[in-house]
Amino acid sequence: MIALLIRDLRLAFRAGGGFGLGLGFFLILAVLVPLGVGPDPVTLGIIAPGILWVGALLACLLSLDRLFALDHEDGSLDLLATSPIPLEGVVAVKALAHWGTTGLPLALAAPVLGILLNLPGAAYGTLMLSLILGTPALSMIGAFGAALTVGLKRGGLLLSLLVLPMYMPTLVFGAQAVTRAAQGLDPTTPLVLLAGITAGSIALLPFAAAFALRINLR
Amino acid sequence: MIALLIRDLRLAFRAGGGFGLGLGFFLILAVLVPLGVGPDPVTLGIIAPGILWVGALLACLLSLDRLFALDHEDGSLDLLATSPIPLEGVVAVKALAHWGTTGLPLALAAPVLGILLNLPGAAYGTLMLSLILGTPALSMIGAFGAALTVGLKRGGLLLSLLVLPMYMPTLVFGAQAVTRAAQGLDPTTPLVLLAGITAGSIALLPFAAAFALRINLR
Amino acid sequence: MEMRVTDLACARGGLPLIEGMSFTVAGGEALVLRGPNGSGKTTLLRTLAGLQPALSGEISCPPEQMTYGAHADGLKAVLSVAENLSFWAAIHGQRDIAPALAAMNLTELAERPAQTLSAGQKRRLGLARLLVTGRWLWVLDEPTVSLDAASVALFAAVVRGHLAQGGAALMATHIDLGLAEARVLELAPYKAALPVDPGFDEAFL
Amino acid sequence: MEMRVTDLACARGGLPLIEGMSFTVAGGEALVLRGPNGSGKTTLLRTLAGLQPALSGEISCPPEQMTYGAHADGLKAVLSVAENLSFWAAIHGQRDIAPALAAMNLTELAERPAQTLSAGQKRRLGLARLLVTGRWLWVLDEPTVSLDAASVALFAAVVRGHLAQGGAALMATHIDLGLAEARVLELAPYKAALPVDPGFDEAFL
Amino acid sequence: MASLWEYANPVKFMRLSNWLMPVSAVLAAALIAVGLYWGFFLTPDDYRQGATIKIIFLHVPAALMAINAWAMMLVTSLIWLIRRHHVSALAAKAAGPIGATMTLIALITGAIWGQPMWGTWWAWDPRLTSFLILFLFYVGYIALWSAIEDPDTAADLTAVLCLVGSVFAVLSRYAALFWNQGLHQGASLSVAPGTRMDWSYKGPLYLCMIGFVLLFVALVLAGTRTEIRARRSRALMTRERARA
Amino acid sequence: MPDLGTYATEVLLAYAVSLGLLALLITWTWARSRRVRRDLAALEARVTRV
Ligand code: HEM
Ligand SMILES: Nc1ncnc2c1ncn2[C@@H]1O[C@H](COP(=O)(O)OP(=O)(O)OP(=O)(O)O)[C@@H](O)[C@H]1O
Ligand SMILES: Nc1ncnc2c1ncn2[C@@H]1O[C@H](COP(=O)(O)OP(=O)(O)OP(=O)(O)O)[C@@H](O)[C@H]1O
Ligand SMILES: [Mg+2]
Ligand SMILES: [Mg+2]
Repeated sequence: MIALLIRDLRLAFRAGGGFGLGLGFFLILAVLVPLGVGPDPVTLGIIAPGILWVGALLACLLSLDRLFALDHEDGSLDLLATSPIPLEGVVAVKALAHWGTTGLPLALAAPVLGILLNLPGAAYGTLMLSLILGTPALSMIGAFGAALTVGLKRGGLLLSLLVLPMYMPTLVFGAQAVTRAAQGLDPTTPLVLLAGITAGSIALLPFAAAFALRINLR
Repeated sequence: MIALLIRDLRLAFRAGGGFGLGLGFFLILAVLVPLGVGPDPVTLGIIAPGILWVGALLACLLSLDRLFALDHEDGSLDLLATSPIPLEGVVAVKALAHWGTTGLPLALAAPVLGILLNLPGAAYGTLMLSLILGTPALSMIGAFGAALTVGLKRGGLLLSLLVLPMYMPTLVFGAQAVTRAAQGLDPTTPLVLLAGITAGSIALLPFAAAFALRINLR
Repeated sequence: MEMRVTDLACARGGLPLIEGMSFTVAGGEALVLRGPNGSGKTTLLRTLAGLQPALSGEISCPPEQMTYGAHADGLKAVLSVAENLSFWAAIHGQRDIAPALAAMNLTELAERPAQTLSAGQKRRLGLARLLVTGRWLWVLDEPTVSLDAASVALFAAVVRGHLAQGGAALMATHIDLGLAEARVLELAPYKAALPVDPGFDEAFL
Repeated sequence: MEMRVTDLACARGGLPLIEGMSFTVAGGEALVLRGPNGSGKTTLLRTLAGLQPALSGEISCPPEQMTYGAHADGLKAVLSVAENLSFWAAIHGQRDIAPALAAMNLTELAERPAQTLSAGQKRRLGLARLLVTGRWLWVLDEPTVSLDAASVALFAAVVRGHLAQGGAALMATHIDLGLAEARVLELAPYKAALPVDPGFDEAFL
Repeated sequence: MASLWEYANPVKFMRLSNWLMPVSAVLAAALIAVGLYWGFFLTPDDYRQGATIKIIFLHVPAALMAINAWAMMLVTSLIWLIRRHHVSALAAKAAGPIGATMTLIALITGAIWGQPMWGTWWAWDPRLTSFLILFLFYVGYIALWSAIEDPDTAADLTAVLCLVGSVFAVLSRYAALFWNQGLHQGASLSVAPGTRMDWSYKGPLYLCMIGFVLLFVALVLAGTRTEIRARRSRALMTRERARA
Repeated sequence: MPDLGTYATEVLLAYAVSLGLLALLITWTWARSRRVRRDLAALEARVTRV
């Protein structure tokens, strides 16, 4: 399992820097939105929590479609499925590697982008915390979606379509937590709910994803 | 050339409906942003033009990485490069097919999403016009980016990173046109500039992209 | 150690391809599967490896005791030869990859990224993986594709070594493997007859 | 019609592989390229096909007169056999795909999506493409991989037909193609010597 | 009584649905026609909402069926996963487009209703939002069905999607409520005694609701029959191919 | 025709769109059912004849 984790992380770094790129996308989005929306700092401050969370979500999404697809194409997935590691473990490890190369760096970089978007000072801590609590759920849900679409050519957009509605609760609680913090309110409730979603996803979705993978390998 | 266009369109439709899915992504983004940002209609109205343009841009981007990658992986690109069709033509046709399956449907669907985002009534015509004028440039610039990254595994995110800065002028003029229309101002200047970018991209980028492709095939 | 297959039937794309197939592979034995293109060799091997369900029949040996070598090699282009191999070794709880590298004549290429290998070199790396799985039954789909004569001989030697240690190999191939001692199993006699149409029933077929 | 290669040198990954290679292929001739794995067959063929530049030397025949058949077949999984072939026919300005289908024994599979073909059936489709390009020189990289004996014979017949019409074929392979009349060209004598280090010079090598 | 599972056999199902489908279709047509006629022509305007109250006779039944169709898909998906009855999976497949249409009708009538009542076509009210999300789930479900070639694979994967999606659809509902308190009217029909609604509204509404249920039944039966036939065609085509 | 007052457009639009969508759904179901039924009949005839 650890070997798989190391391999996936290594692939992410080696192949043009999976992690630098997730960050890059997030950064560019934070730049594009003010360009599209206009420079008014008050508006930006209001929408900042939402945009940052939507950006994190899209940055996750963009790298999802290759989570299993590459292994499927080159035949590794067949070999992993017949290896001593249970497929549930493979899914969990791959989701973890995905989180380590996108969710985690995103969470760490988010405060910098908060500045670009004029996020009110009180919200920075909550922003990071909410991303750290919430992005594992994004990776896990995404892994499930990727498992569903792995056999399909051009599964990328179908994957987005399947995954985005499932991202909705995470997004709402995450953005709400940051918004509340920005308004000086208590963000505990949404943070707890966020943690709940993450815990639930991690507990249940590996099984659903492994089931889907087995079907797709058939 | 027409055979190539037909094949690419057919592939897009056959493979799970390339075009329905581009739309789907755009729609989902228009849903997610209010969920992140909050339901206040005034704020939404202000950011609507920018968000819609950013959404169109991301929807284009998401399907770009496979523009040449699939043909590269299965060896078709080698064969196309040695075929009687000039590689510049291949690039142009592929960009056209990409536009036909993402940009065009996006432009047609945008008004519906305008409603979701509370876009002021005066801006709907300009929204569609700006998207129709601007999305060909997105496809063409994207094709160039895809040609640059075609050999690389996980080129997807690198592609985003390369392409997004080049999308900036298109985005700025497009969003400006819509914003002006929403405020009751005259959107002609940004629209003309948009058309200029599109014309320039179509005239020049096929050559750059074909050059990049030749290098990558080596 | 023995795999006993009894009255196996398998299907692909909803269509039965093979039926009534029974055979045994014991430790120390090599079995070569022959059949024309599209006769269902890949389907049979995938079924044995547990990747797809059998229509009916028994396979006495669980997939955990086999390793499957497919048409594709499962190599990561950006990892080096040694990294690719170490990964599969680690997955199977093994450590030492040097013997496998040496056996497939890859030692000199060990630090090369897999993407810079030629077709035959890639294949050799794919075959080296078998040696680090530690499983006794190798289930191989056209293992010698793209290999030159010297590499085929190398592969034959590796298989012989595996057999000598009590292992077994089941290989589908169209070309001569240089393994004179291998039994040949023709797929043709087991070609599935078209099932009688049961009409409009639960099975639809 | 003739391709004359004079004093060709090619490199892969920055390393010269072949040098001083000269040969001629005329219409009606088949030339089989032989060399161990990694000796540079693919590199040579890609150079001839114009996909990578030669280090030095002359190729008398422009890439527009050849068609290249690579390790990969360039098939679209979701398109049917007929659609895949018609596409390549249209690209090369041809119309009728029926003879090509018949020649590679694909007529019955014409409506099947390419993804449901077996390895050998895919390869047959890849080879059928050659017939719809209308080009006189076929440059093929291991064309018979995965083919069973009957299909290899089919392919040999197709090549013979092509030669009879004045075409030519240059094929890299490790196995017997059943083309007794083909000339064999060994790659070994043209193996590039390691270049002498020219020091810190313009070419860096 | 014979086991209900008998109807998992396509032949039995075809025989049953052969008469059940037209019967429910006719009943549905009659009930909806009467209900809508009553509601549209004979019902007085609401003192607050004026004539727009007439939209309720389409809006509420459609919203009801939008949710129930998903529930039915959930049940049939579970049956497929556990007992592997093909009819069950095909019924779920047939329900997809119907549920999506119902959701769309509820959304559009709601949007049109919102224009006079709330002064906007669209407001990010929790109920509206969760319906939009539900619509997206439907679209994803249908897209997944159509993207997969092999029917059994498609049935398995869409069934898993339906299960997991249901959990997230419920979560979305809570998330939406948490996010915004909203403008939408609460459930007034569910509180039976002391009801706020007059029988001149309730009558046609009930008729339409039962009519929509029957319409749904008829459409699902028709759709399942079609899917069974399509599946049979596929099997025959495969056989024919094999013979060749 | 009842008097719909100021809301005539909305009410009529709602009815038109809903009934239109229902009609579309029913037509689609019916058309697809017919097509599939016809195809199957043709296939059965062909296959059982052989
Ligand atoms: C797109 C917008 C809308 C959607 C998705 C929507 C959805 C729903 C749903 C799901 C129900 C059933 C709730 C239940 O039975 O508990 C419902 C009922 C209802 N809706 Fe809407 N609605 C929308 C807009 C509106 C508008 C604008 C109005 C009018 C101002 C409205 C008035 C009602 C009424 C009166 C009911 C019946 C509530 C009851 O008595 O149970 N809806 N709607
Ligand atoms: N996904 C699929 N759907 C439907 N039919 C398939 C699918 N994959 C393979 N087939 C068909 O099943 C048959 C058996 O395929 P299989 O790959 O097992 O053959 P094979 O013996 O391995 O052939 P080869 O020697 O060419 O590799 C072939 O006729 C093939 O066309
Ligand atoms: N992208 C690359 N970068 C660096 N070296 C490469 C690259 N591709 C191939 N090589 C090396 O170049 C040499 C020649 O490769 P080539 O593919 O031409 O061999 P080949 O004769 O076709 O072998 P095979 O019979 O195995 O297909 C090999 O030693 C290979 O390792
Ligand atoms: Mg095979
Ligand atoms: Mg080669």
